[in-house]
This record gives sequence, C-alpha cells and structure tokens, in this order.
Amino acid sequence: MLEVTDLRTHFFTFGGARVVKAVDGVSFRLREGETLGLVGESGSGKTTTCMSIVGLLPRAGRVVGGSVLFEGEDLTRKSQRELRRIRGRRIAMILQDPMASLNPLFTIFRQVAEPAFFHQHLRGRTLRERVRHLLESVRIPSPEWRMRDYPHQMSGGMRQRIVGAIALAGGPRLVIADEPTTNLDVTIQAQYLDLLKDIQRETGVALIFVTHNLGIVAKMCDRVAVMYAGKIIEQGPVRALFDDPKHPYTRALLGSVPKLGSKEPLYAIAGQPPNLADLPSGCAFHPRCPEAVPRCATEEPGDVHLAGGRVARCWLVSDGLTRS
Amino acid sequence: PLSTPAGASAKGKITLAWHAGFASRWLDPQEHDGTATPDNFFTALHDALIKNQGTALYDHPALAEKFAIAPDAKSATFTLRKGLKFHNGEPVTPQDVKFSYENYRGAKADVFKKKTDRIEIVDDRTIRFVFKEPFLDFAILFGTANVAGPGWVVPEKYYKQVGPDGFKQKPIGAGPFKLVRHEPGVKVEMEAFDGYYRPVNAKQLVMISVPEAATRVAMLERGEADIIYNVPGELIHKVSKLPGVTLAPVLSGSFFIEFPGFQDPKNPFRDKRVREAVSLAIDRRAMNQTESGGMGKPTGNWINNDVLYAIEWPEFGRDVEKAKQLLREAGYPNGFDVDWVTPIPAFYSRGERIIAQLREVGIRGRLQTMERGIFFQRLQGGLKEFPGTQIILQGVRIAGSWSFWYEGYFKCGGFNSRDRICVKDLDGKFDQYERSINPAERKKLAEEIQRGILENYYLVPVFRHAFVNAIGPKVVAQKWQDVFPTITTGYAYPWEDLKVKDQ
Amino acid sequence: MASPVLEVRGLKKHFPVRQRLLGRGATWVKAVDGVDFAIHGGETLGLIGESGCGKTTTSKLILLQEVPTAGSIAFEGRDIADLAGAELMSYRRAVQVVFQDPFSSLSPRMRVRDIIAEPLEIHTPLTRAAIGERVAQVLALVGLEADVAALFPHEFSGGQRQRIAIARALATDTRLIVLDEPVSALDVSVRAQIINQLEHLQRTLGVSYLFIGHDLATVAHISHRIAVMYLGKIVESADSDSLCARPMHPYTQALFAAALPSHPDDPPAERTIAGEVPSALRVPPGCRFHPRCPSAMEVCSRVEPILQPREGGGEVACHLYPQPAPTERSRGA
Amino acid sequence: MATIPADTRLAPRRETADKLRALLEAAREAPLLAVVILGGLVLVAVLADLIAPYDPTLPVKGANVFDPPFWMEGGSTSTLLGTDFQGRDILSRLIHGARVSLIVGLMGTLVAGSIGTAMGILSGYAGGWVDQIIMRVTDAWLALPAIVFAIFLAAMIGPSMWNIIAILGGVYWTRYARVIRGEVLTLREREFVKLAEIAGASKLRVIKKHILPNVLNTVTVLASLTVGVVIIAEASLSFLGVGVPPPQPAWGLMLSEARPTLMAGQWWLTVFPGACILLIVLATQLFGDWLRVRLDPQTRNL
Amino acid sequence: MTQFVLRRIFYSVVTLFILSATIFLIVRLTGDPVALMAEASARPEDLDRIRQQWGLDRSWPVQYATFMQNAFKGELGKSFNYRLPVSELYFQRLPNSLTLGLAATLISLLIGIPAGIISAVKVNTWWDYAAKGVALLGLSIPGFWLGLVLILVFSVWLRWLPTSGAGDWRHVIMPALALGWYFAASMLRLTRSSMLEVLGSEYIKLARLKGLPDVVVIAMHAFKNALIPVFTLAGVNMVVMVNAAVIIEVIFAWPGIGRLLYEGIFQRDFPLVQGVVIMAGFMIVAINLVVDILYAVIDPRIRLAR
Ligand SMILES: Nc1ncnc2c1ncn2[C@@H]1O[C@H](COP(=O)(O)OP(=O)(O)OP(=O)(O)O)[C@@H](O)[C@H]1O
Ligand SMILES: Nc1ncnc2c1ncn2[C@@H]1O[C@H](COP(=O)(O)OP(=O)(O)OP(=O)(O)O)[C@@H](O)[C@H]1O
Ligand SMILES: [Mg+2]
Ligand SMILES: [Mg+2]
Repeated sequence: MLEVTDLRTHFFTFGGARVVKAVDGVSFRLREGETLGLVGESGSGKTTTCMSIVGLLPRAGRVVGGSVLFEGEDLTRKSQRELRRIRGRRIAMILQDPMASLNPLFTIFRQVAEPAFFHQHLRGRTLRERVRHLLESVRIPSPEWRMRDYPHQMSGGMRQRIVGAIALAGGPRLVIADEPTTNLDVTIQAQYLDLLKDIQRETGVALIFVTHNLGIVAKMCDRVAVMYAGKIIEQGPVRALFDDPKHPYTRALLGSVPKLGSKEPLYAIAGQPPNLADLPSGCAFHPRCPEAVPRCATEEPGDVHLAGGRVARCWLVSDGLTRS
Repeated sequence: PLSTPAGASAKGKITLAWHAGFASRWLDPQEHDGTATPDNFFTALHDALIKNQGTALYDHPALAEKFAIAPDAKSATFTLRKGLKFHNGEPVTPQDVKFSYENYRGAKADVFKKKTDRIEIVDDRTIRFVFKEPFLDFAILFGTANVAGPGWVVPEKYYKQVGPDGFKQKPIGAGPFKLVRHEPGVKVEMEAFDGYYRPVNAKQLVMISVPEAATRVAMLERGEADIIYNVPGELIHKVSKLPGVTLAPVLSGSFFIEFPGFQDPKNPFRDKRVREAVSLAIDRRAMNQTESGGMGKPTGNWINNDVLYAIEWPEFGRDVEKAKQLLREAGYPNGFDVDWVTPIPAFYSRGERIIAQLREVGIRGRLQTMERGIFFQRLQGGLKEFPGTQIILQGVRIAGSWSFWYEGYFKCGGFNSRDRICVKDLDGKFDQYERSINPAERKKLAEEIQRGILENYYLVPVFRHAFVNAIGPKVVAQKWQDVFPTITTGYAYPWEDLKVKDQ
Repeated sequence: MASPVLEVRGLKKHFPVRQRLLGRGATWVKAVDGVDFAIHGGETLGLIGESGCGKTTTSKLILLQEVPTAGSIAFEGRDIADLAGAELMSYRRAVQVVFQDPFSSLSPRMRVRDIIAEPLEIHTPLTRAAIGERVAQVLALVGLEADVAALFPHEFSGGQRQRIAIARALATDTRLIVLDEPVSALDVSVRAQIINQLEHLQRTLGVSYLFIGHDLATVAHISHRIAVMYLGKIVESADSDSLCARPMHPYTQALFAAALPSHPDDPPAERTIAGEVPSALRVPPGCRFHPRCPSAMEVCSRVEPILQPREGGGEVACHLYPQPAPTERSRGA
Repeated sequence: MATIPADTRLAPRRETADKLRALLEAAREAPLLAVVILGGLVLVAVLADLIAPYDPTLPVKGANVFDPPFWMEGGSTSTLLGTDFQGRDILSRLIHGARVSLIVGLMGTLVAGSIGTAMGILSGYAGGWVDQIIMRVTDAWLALPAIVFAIFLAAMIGPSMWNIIAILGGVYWTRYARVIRGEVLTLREREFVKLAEIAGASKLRVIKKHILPNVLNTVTVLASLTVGVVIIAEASLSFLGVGVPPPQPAWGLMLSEARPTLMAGQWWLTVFPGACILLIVLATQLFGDWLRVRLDPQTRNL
Repeated sequence: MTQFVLRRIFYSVVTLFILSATIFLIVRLTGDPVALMAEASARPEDLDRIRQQWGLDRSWPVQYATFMQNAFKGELGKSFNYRLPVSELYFQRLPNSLTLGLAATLISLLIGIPAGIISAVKVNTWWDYAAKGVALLGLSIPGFWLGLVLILVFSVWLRWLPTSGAGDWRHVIMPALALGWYFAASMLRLTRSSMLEVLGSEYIKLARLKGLPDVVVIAMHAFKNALIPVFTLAGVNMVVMVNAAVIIEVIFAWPGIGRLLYEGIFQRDFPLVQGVVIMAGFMIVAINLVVDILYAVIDPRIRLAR
C-alpha cells in the first residue's frame, strides 16, 4: 500500500549554507492493516520521514530525492492541492503533543467535525452523529456532553484520544502516529495502546508507529525499522529483530533497556548521537560502535537483504562478520 | 456722523486664521491682560467709548460721539451716540459705561481706581469721570485698546446675570459682530450685527485658531482662510508669490534685548562695555531681512516712534572686531557662557539668530522656549525666575505714551520688568515725570530718561519688526493698508470695514 | 541498621486554591497527604507513581522549597524545619538535586565551570584555583574532561548536560541527591549511560538517592527500596526485589500490568486499569484508589486503609490485606 | 563489561575551527546594512569635530540663508547640502546632530532600559505585594499616553539634552518592566534558578547570576526597538518646543524647525534630517529584528 | 468568571487611583498656576483670593481628596483657562476626537492586519519585506512631518482635500491617515509576530493534517488565536488616538482633545490636564478591562478556569 523508496529530505538553513540531511535514503513498505514501528533516537529523522510522506515539511525542508508511492500514486509529485485531498481523508496523522495539538479556542465537536465537514460535506444531525460515533470509538465517555467542551477541560489522555478521533474522522487507510504516548502516564499509555490496537482490528487501517521506546514496538508492531542519523539501519519483522538483531546499534539499543526484575548493569552505548549537519564519514554509527572495523570509518555500507524480509546496513553483516 | 445701519447690505464670509490658541478671557474686556492680543477680538465683538483705529491713536470716537477733558485734567465727559444697542437688543446706557469702568479688573485697573473720585451720570447719554487729582494720561490710557480696557462697554444686566465666567463663553457686546458660536480655544463664529452704528460689510466673520504656520499658509493658498496672521520668515517669499494674495507687513512691535539682573557684581553684563559689545555683535539688518522679509525697520530706539514723547535715535552699528575688543578690555578675551537666551514666544528663530550672532564674538548661549503665557508669568515672577547670566529678547507693542513702555518694561517694580533692571536714578526721574503736570518738563524728562537707557545700553534695541500677515483674493483691497489701516497693532480691524468680493 | 540519613514522617502539603478575590478559599489541593519514609546511607529509595501524585512536591519539601502543611523531615536526626543560619547552610550543601530537564537546569549564560562551582562559591571560602581543581575532579567523576569547564551548556548534548548537572550536585560534600526523573528526557541510548553512572557514583561515594520516576523498570533497576505513591499517599513500599516479585497493592499491580514488554513474546498483560488519576482537588473518600480498583470492595469507599507490614517485608495499605480494627478513622485533616 | 563510565574522553562538540566558522556564519547573517549604518553614524558622531566642515551653530561666512544643495541651481560646493534659515551649513549640523541624536536615542534607551529592567526583575522575582504595586504603577503609567507624559515633564523641568534623556527614559521604562517581569516569572520557575536557590544562593546572587544575564537578551532586543521610538519622541518634543534646546543641532530639532520650508518647496531642509532619522530607525530596527531572531524567538511578539 | 471580572475591576480601580495621584502631583510640580489665572492688575491679595477661590490654598492631600470626591460624582473641576467645567469642555471636543480616533484606528487596522497576515503567511518573501518596509516607514516618520506633506500634496497641489479643521468626512481623511499611519505600523508588527507564533504551533499543523483549505487554516484557526494581542493593542491605541493626538491636532487645527490637553499643559491649567488625563486613563483602563473580558469570551481557558 505504501512504498517509500530512497526518500531524501534535507533542511536548508542559513540561506542554504547549512544542509541538514534529516532523511537520507529511507526505504520501506507497508501492507494493508500492517503496523510498522519506526524507532530511533531523538533527531534521527523519524518525524521528518513522516512529514515527508504527508507533504507537510517546514519551510526549510525539501524532499530532494526518492518517492513515496501510496496506493499507486507518488505523493512527492503531488501539488499541495492534491495532497490536501489525501491528507485527513486517506492518510491521517497523530502528533506527539496532545496538549498542543488541539486548538484551544474551538470546541471538541468542531475540531473533530472539521474533516467530515470539509471532506465528506456532512452537515447538521449527520455531522453530530458522526462526531458522536467517532468519540465513542475512541472510548470517550458521554460523548454528547464532552464534545461541547474545550480542550483545556480534558486530561492529557482524553485529548490524545480526541486527536485519535480526528485522525479517524476521514476514514483513512493509513494512520501515522508520531510518538503519541510519550507524554502520557504509563497506565494511560497502556490504555491508549490497547485502544489503537482495537481500532486497528476493527478498521483494518495500516499504522506507522513512531517511537523511541522498544517496549511499545514489542507490544504493538508487526515490523520494525530502526533509524539512525537519517537512515534505516535495520528493518524486519519484530520478533526476528528482537531475537537476533543484526546491526550493532540495534543490539546496543536492546541491551540498554532495563528489564524488570533484573539488576544487571545496563549496556550503554558510548558517545552521543551525531550532528546531522556534520555527519561522520563512512557509517554514521562507527564512532560509537564497539565492533567497528577500519572500513566502517571510510565507506558507507549499503542495504543487505536477508532472509525473512530483513534488511540491515552494516559492513559486519554484508561481510558476514557477524559476532556470534 | 451716523450712517445707515448694517443689515441687508452685509454679505460674504471672512475667515481669519489666528496664529495661536484662543484664551476665553480675550472675549471679555473686563479682564484685559494689558497686551495687544485682545484687540483682535474686542474690536469685533465689543466697542469702547474711544479707541485707537486707523491713524487715530486713542481718540477715535466710537460709542462716544464726542468727549472732552477738563482743562485741569480733573474730569472727562463723554457723550454716547444715539440709539446704541447691545447684541441682545438692550440699549447702551451710561449706567453700563459706569458699571464697565467700576467693575473693570484688567491691566491698569489699579491706576484708574486710585485716581478716580467718582462717576457722574449726567443724563441718559452723558457720563462724567471725576478724578482726585489731575489725570493727564487719562484719555490716552483709557482709549488705547492694547493697554487697558475700562472704556469697553459690557451690558451690566447681562454681565451680572451670567457672571464673568459665563460671559466669556457667550459674550454680548456692542461691537459690529455678534457671537453665533463659540468653541472655546478653537473657533469663534460671528455674524454682522445690524444694530451697529456703522455699516458692517461682511455677513459672517469666523476666527479659527491654527497654531501651525505652514497650515495657515496652506489654508490661504486653498482659499480656506481669507486673512492669516504671522507668516513666518521662511514663507514670506513664497506667500508673496501666491496669485491673488497680498502680503501685509504691518510695521509693529519693537524687539530689544534685556539683561536681567545685570547689576549683580558677578554678572558679566554689569560692565557697560560688555553690553555695548552685544549691541555691536548684532546684525540688525540681517535680522530684519530674514525674519520680516526686509519689511521691518532696524531703528535705534526701543520705544516705537509713534507714541507720545518717543525720541528718534540713529540705528546702531555692527562691528564684530570692536565688540571683541570691548570684551577683551572688559576681561573676557575668550568670551563667556550665558545660561539661557529666552526670546518672547513664539519668535524662537529670532532668539536663535541672536545666539548665533553673539557666538561670533564669543558669547555662548542656548535657547529657552516656553509657552507665551508662562513667559509673561515668569516675567512677573521677577529676577528669581531668571537666575544666573541670562538674556531676554523682548518683543513689545504698546501704543499711547512712551511712559507705558518705561513703566511696563524698565521701571523697578514695573508691570513686566519687576526687579530685573532697577536703575535708580532713571526711576527717580520717572517718578518726577509722573508727578509733573507740566508738559514741557515731562517731555524733557522723557527724553533724558530714554537717552540714559540707550547710551548706557541698559537695553539693546534690535529692530522694529513687521508683523507679516497675508490677505487672500476674496477680500476687497487695493493695497494691504486697506485691510490693516490701524497703525497701532498688526490686526485687521476695524472689522466692519472689511469687504469680500461677490462669489 | 544505622539511623537513616533522611526520615520523613506524616508529611503533608496542601495547596490552597484561590477562589475569592481577597483572602483564601476553602478548597485545597492535597498534593502530599501523609507520607512516611526513610532513606539510609548509600541507599536509593525509588518513588514511583503516576503524574500528579505528589512526587515532585515531596522532593520540594525535602529541598525546603515549600513549607510542609504538617509532618516532619529529619536529616541526620535534625528536623530541617528548625534549621537556620550555618546549620541551614550545611543542610543546603549536603542535599542536592538533579532535575528532569537537562536543557532547563543549566543556565544558558553560564560556563560549565561556574555552574558546577556555584555551590562551592556559596558554601566554601575556596580560592578560584581550588574551586577549579574541585570542578575538574567532579567532572572526572561523571566522565567528562576537565577542559569542558570553559564551555557553555548549549555546546553539549542532553546526556552530557545531565552529567554536568550530576557533577554540580556532587561538588560539595553531598550526602543525599534527589533525582527527579533524571533520565526521562534522555534518549534510550544515553539513558543507560546515566543510570550506570549514577550507580557507579553511589558505589564509590556512598551518597544516598531519592530517585523519582515513572518507568517501573528503570526505578526498579536503580533502587534498593521502592515506594509507590498514589494521590499524595504511599500505598505500598518494599524492597525492590520483593516488590517486583510480588506486588501486592492493586495499584502496584496495575503499574506492572501497564509496563511494556521487553520482548514481543512476553505474555501480554491482563487488561490494564481503566480511567485516569482523579484530580487532587477532589480526592475520593475511603481508599483513594477505589474508583479505579478492579478488586474494590464496599469498605474501600468508606474507610481509608493504613499502611500495614506486608508479607516479604515492606508495607501496604489495602483492605485486601489485614487492617487494624475498623473503628479507627484515619482520614487526615 | 563495556559499561562504566561510558565515555571518559568526551571531547567538546565544537572545535575551534568550528567555532570560527560559526562566528563567520553569524557575521554573514548579521544585517550588514544595519551594522554599516550604525557603525558609520557612531563614527560620524565621534569624529564630528574633525569632519564637520563648519561650526554647526554659526552661519557660514559668504553663504546665504536657504542655499540649496550643491547640485541644484544656486547651490555651492562649499556648503554641500545647502544652508538653513540662519545660513548655517546643513551638512555640519547633520554631522553634529548625529552626536546629539545618538546620545539622546541611546542614553534615553539606556535609562528606560535600566529602570524598566530593574522594576521588572524586582516585580517578577519578589512577587507578592511588591509585584502588585509595581505592576499597578506600570499600568497607571501605561494609561498615561507617553507623549503627553513627556510633554508634561519637559514643560515641568525645562528642556536640556540631559533632561530630555531623563524624561524619555522615565516615560518609556514601562514596556520593559512588563516584558521583563513576564520573563522573570518564567525564569523563576526554570530549573537552574531552583537549583541555585536549593544550593542556598541568596536572592541577590540569584538575580545577579541567573536572572539578569538571562533577561539581557530580551532587554537588548527591546532596546534596539526603543532607540527609534526615543528619537522620534525627541523630534515630537522639539515640535512642541520642549525638545533639545537650540542651537544644539539635533535631527529632530532640525526637522521640526524647518517644517515651514516644506510649504516653500525647500525640501532639503526637512528631507535630510528626516532621512537621517529614517536611517537610524531603519538600522536599529533591522538590528533589533536580527537580534530578536538570533537571541530569543520568544520575544517575537513585541 | 465573575471572580475574574471582579479582580480585574479591582485592579483597574487601583490603577486609576495611582494614575490620578501621579497626575495630580505632576501637575502641581509644574508650577503655580495662580499668576496665570490672575487678572493683569492683580496684587498679592488678589492672588490669595484666587487661590482661595480655586481651593489652591489648601494642602495637597486635602486638594486631592476633594478632587477625588468630585471625580466620583463625575465632576472634574473647572478649567482655569476656559472657565468652563472640564467635563463640559471634554465632551464638547469628544465627538471630534472620537471621529478622528475611530477613523485612524480603522486605517491602522485596515493597513496593519491584512499586511501583517500576509507577511506572516509569506514570511521571508517579497511580500514580507514590503510589509516590513511599510512598518518601518510608519515607525520612523514623525507625525508632524507626514501631516505637512499630506497637506502639501492633497490640499495644496492636488486640491482634493481641505487642509484643516473639522467638518465633513473629507476633513477627517488626512489627519486620520497621518495619525493611523504610525499605529498601522505597530499593528502590522504585532499581527505578523503573533500570526507567526500561532502558525508554528502544533494545532495549526494538525489543522493542515486534516486537509483543511489554507483559507480555513489561516482565517479561522490561526487568526482567531492571533487576534487577542492585536485586539488589546488596537484598543489601547484608539484611546491614545482619541485623547492624545496632540501633534496631529495641532498640525491640522483639529478641534479635539489633544489640543485641549496640549494647551492645558503649557498654561498650567491643572483641572483641565487632570481631567483629560484621567478621562484618558479611565478609557484605557476600561478598554483593557473590556478586552480582558473579551479574551475570556474568545478564549475558553480563561472563561472557565477562573
Ligand atoms: N525546521 C528545521 N530546520 C532545520 N533542521 C531541522 C528542522 N526540523 C528538524 N530538523 C533537523 O532534522 C533532524 C531530524 O529531525 P526529526 O524531527 O525528524 O527527528 P525525530 O527523529 O523525529 O526526533 P524526535 O525523537 O526528537 O522527535 C534533526 O537533526 C533536526 O535538528
Ligand atoms: N504550587 C502549587 N499550587 C497548587 N497545586 C500544586 C502546586 N504544586 C503542585 N500542585 C499540585 O499538586 C499535585 C502534585 O504535583 P507534583 O508536581 O508533586 O506531582 P508529580 O508526582 O511530581 O507529577 P509528575 O509526574 O507529573 O511530575 C498536582 O495535582 C499539582 O497540580
Ligand atoms: Mg519527532
Ligand atoms: Mg514531577
């Protein structure tokens, strides 16, 4: 359904004097009803990837290469006008910050109703019904009442669910959720994740789930893509990736998460995430990589396709040097 | 002689753009402030028994048909014209004259009070003022509108009814124009009064306050104003070129320099050589050229020559080198600093010229500007308002007698001079003059005193300026003097004589 | 066991909510509503609970940023409410804090050296050189080079900044560090560095930590003991191991249920608890957790349970477990 | 065990070369125009005595009044931009006027900024009734139209350059107080301030080390916007006769004094000082906009 | 909500109180008005009489108390200079000033808001620079100079408009333009910056993600949020334009409150200056109050939170 091929999005700042290669050759595919997890550290380009798909980049950003095929159409070649008809209707997005993503001056009703109003031209009772239904589907209690409220009268969890309702309003085929639970409490997060799963089961919508939390990926996703410095360094089915991570970065990520009941020292990745405007040569991860070989510092590895639909980008993998 | 009253023949509208704000007291002669300003308004709304008008200095019969001063100068008798009316239709009676005189609270009121014994109403048209002692200056003081106002008649009944404050809002007088609308501070709209004893030519007279000079000129150019006052030096040339516009450079007040507190031993102006140096530094011709378009007069005496006993004096020369020399001799080879140079508002650019000219000989000053009212108030505050080394550029226009000038601007304790100058022997002579009832002696003393001032440079005359006004094409006039016939002030009265063209 | 470094008894903090134009209203936010715990030398106490349950308020009370409504806090045996003058200053230098946000906790206008040196400048008469030396020392402790002292905070990444914040907390002879969600804002890969670092420092320096967090796994990893807070009260506290092995309070159980799996094959949690934390303005009567509790009983809505020793050490406040005679009214003022 | 301590050899993220590059970047980005204008004006002001061809307070010997600029008919190359109503050289007056106008603009801003910042910090940091009082006073001050207030004070204490500076400073501080207070209110809640307080820092120390340095950005941005306002206000006071007293040449005064000539078509008398004012306002605004973007996006809505 | 309104009213009253005290003091520090009020031949006794008549012989606190007492009754005293009750003078001039102020506000809004929006939406484009240029001109041209140029061009050269004074709508155009120009600039800047801020927010991003037309996003979602500060400024500016358009009124001989105030200041007409300033202060405080309450109406966070 969605096929992203070699997507490159760069930010040109200081009048073009500085180029941030936020997304630099990202490829992945997504099937109907599938959930793809997109994980990576802060600044690795996750949000930019999503925004490139829906065509809403900040002024400084530009897609400089690659394609985004959505149900057979290349979104990168579409005008804003055409994209507007796709956004909210066929592709929806849930933003990270539920506090900030609702307009404080409009009622919940109005904000949930807008897509249906503009895209499906619903009016009056039908519109009301539709909104009530949407709110119900995200488990808002007494929706008739709550839709008259303003965002600030709702808790964070509720707001995020309303943002979910807005995403579902146009009946999308693909929902992109950009770290939708980062600001929520653990219990609320669990509720929300369950909700998303239920909705996905009911509607069969495909989901791209952006997160930096591997636990969420383990819980939610079918496939996972690990991003580092604007590139996907490894992707594959969730289970396989957790069981047998191929890329040293993936391994390190998995090792650095504390496990309940275990007091073993954590595996810490040395160093800091790189500066995207000034990437290290060769493999971007090599300065922090405990297994780096000389070649890593000079040449950039390419995608290596492995069995089981897995892809990795590492000299160790392509050269078969995988650590036992 | 009586002519046909106004009324049907009056037509057209005259708009005057006035050069400052309006003070409501200028509509009430009872509170004459002793300056020329109120003349402009009094002569439209009110009338006096006798007044200055045209070439007549003070003795132009107005409400009074005739008047006589007793030979001993101890009484004066006035006869009112027949059929005089106030704007509200009430007749003008000797009782109103008496009330106006006795109730008068403006400038020189104290003098009149002190010298008047009683007022006799002789018959329904005749009134006599009886004095305690010979009052030689009575007629000139009484009839000079820009000095005092007890001769301006207000309706007693109405005045008492509305009170002084109410009167200022809606004045009723016996003048050629009656009030139609008054926007305090902004606009006075008047209409020809058909009960006036002389014909009134214009139907409407509107006075608008337009403080900004450039705006006044624009109004004239657009035909929104027919007469504008006070064209600034910068615009004289331009206005003179406007089609249909006539420039009216009325030779008017005298500008002179005063050194407040010069007798203080610490004051550099104590030295006569320094004062003389100031005189030598000043470029009077340039001043006249730039400020009055050359239409003023760089005369010698600070007292205008059109008043009683004013002496003629040759124009002072300019000699920068000599001035420097005098300063060196006086012990100021590098000049000195003056704290403030204060020109009479709003003639600031003249003050600036004085500053520039003095700089050339090494006397350094800076300009102090203030509102006109504040300036006069500070003058009356005396020396304490002008501490340190100061220069004041006075601009004065007083008609009548030289003594009004001396009393107002030189005498110790005088109305505007207060304690700033105080030259004892001259003041002594002036007292002698005041007491004397011998015209010859008075003349001699007057001349002596004036010479004393000029020779010692107690005051340094600058020039007699032209109060430059302009007349628009709508006003009927052969020459500017037709509109400004009155030689004692720069205003366009008698208003009733102004005529506008058919539109 | 030696006497505790910090001992908190019956601590309460109620914030008034302004309702009237002048004067104070009748409504109170019971942010902390009767909390007891102790921290021993070289020990880490984990404080966990949902947002708004009063964790930060508790830490503020310890840090003397707020005045308690009731209860006492004793530091090394002395009630800190009584401290003044030199004693107060010595408390201020023994207790430090590290906040969540590494961007906001370092002044952007100060150099790293001055940031770290601030407590030293306030508390010690050291010369500039001596301070410089000490700064280099603590920088080394947290794994930074001495020459970063001359830089400004914006030249560092989040993890490095958090290290600087820790270095600052260590600059004086610190005995207790309050860590208010010190790793929540950090990237996963950096988080582990900081946690390891903290553990290492505790082992070498013997400082005590009050570690506040959301994430059960992280708190459990670093803490010796854990206290679970709900709406201003501690509902369960125990050794980290025994708590993880057997959470007893339904709320603690719910937290465990909501924790994310570390592997896709982990058994899915039972249905997690519903609803959200009620507002601290309207604390439910009886057991505060009863409206959300899957095993709530009739008594729960009437009687507030009090902390009782629990099996396997520690304490729990729940009617599912033996409570003293029900006559006792334990609602606070 | 590849764990403890993770990376002892952490190098600072930017090397010297990088820093230099950043500096160059900043310079490249700086509003060249603004820097050139401001620098030029300051230079002119400082060197006024050397570069002005004539004494600005004296008529030029041999020149007339109202000589036009040299390229116009009747103009002369000895008085390049012509002469004014007293025959003084306009160029020299502009040059010396730069000094007066810059001093008035900068010092007025400084006074306003200092009072306002002090008030804002006091109000925001002390809180409670101190805050209430200062804010009410600020409100009251703001409810008094600034220009009226300035005329008032000028009429009261009499004009001189330093009085004008004091007056304008005393009038325009409120906008700083408001903004700075807001800033301090958020700063006060910022964690580094809390940290200092927890470490036992005195109020004075907190203000000096933490609050003040962090509001300076905002103050600078505000200041750059105030300079223009102050210069225009000075011109307005001159128009009303209570500005910098002549013969001291200030641009506002020159513009105001020469206004009648506008009607006479002698445009150069007002256009030159007007252009100078425009220039300095332009420069400070550009500079302020740039600073605002660079230093603190939060001040955008000022 | 009522609490909120009550508190705001309380603050307003305190503000007015401080304002009145400030103005009362400053006016008295400008000097003794008696000599200016006295008739020309006044002697010291007369001055005393006037002092007594106007209550100037009493101590300042007493004078202030009396003044406030009267002010509560709506009497602002009697002008020294015009010998009329200040309120009468004020209301005489108010229609003119309101006309001018409203027209100038309209002009400033009509220029400022659209230009501000365009320049925010098209930030860093040619449009933006043009708008910034306009703002700059507005901020750096003194009103008196602009006024004279307008007169020169439109009255003298083109002869389209009357030079000065009040009258029909044609009289209003130039003074309103000269006055509104400066305020248009500040309006533009504020609109631009608050629009920019709102446009960068998450909820605008979400609105775009919903696939809403740009017009809806900008006009409904963004502008409504950006409106609040613009509103406040417009309100305050209008009061300033009504009460303190001193320079413009002098240039255009406009019979408004600004000139009244101007002359009052220079003539030490205490009651007049006090009265006008307090009226202006009252209007500003009232406008602020109204705007605050309007906020509460627009912004549910305020409406419901307090
Ligand atoms: N408007 C912009 N101008 C310049 N650089 C930008 C802009 N937006 C993002 N970037 C840069 O692009 C890179 C990728 O940013 P992005 O937001 O996609 O990361 P992310 O993976 O979503 O991070 P996070 O987990 O923090 O949300 C970052 O280095 C960021 O600094
Ligand atoms: N100064 C205050 N005035 C009024 N209420 C307050 C104040 N400070 C905190 N509260 C309230 O007290 C409760 C506890 O807040 P606290 O910050 O301690 O929670 P927390 O457990 O630290 O939450 P989080 O996990 O979100 O940091 C909250 O409901 C909060 O709104
Ligand atoms: Mg992101
Ligand atoms: Mg907290």
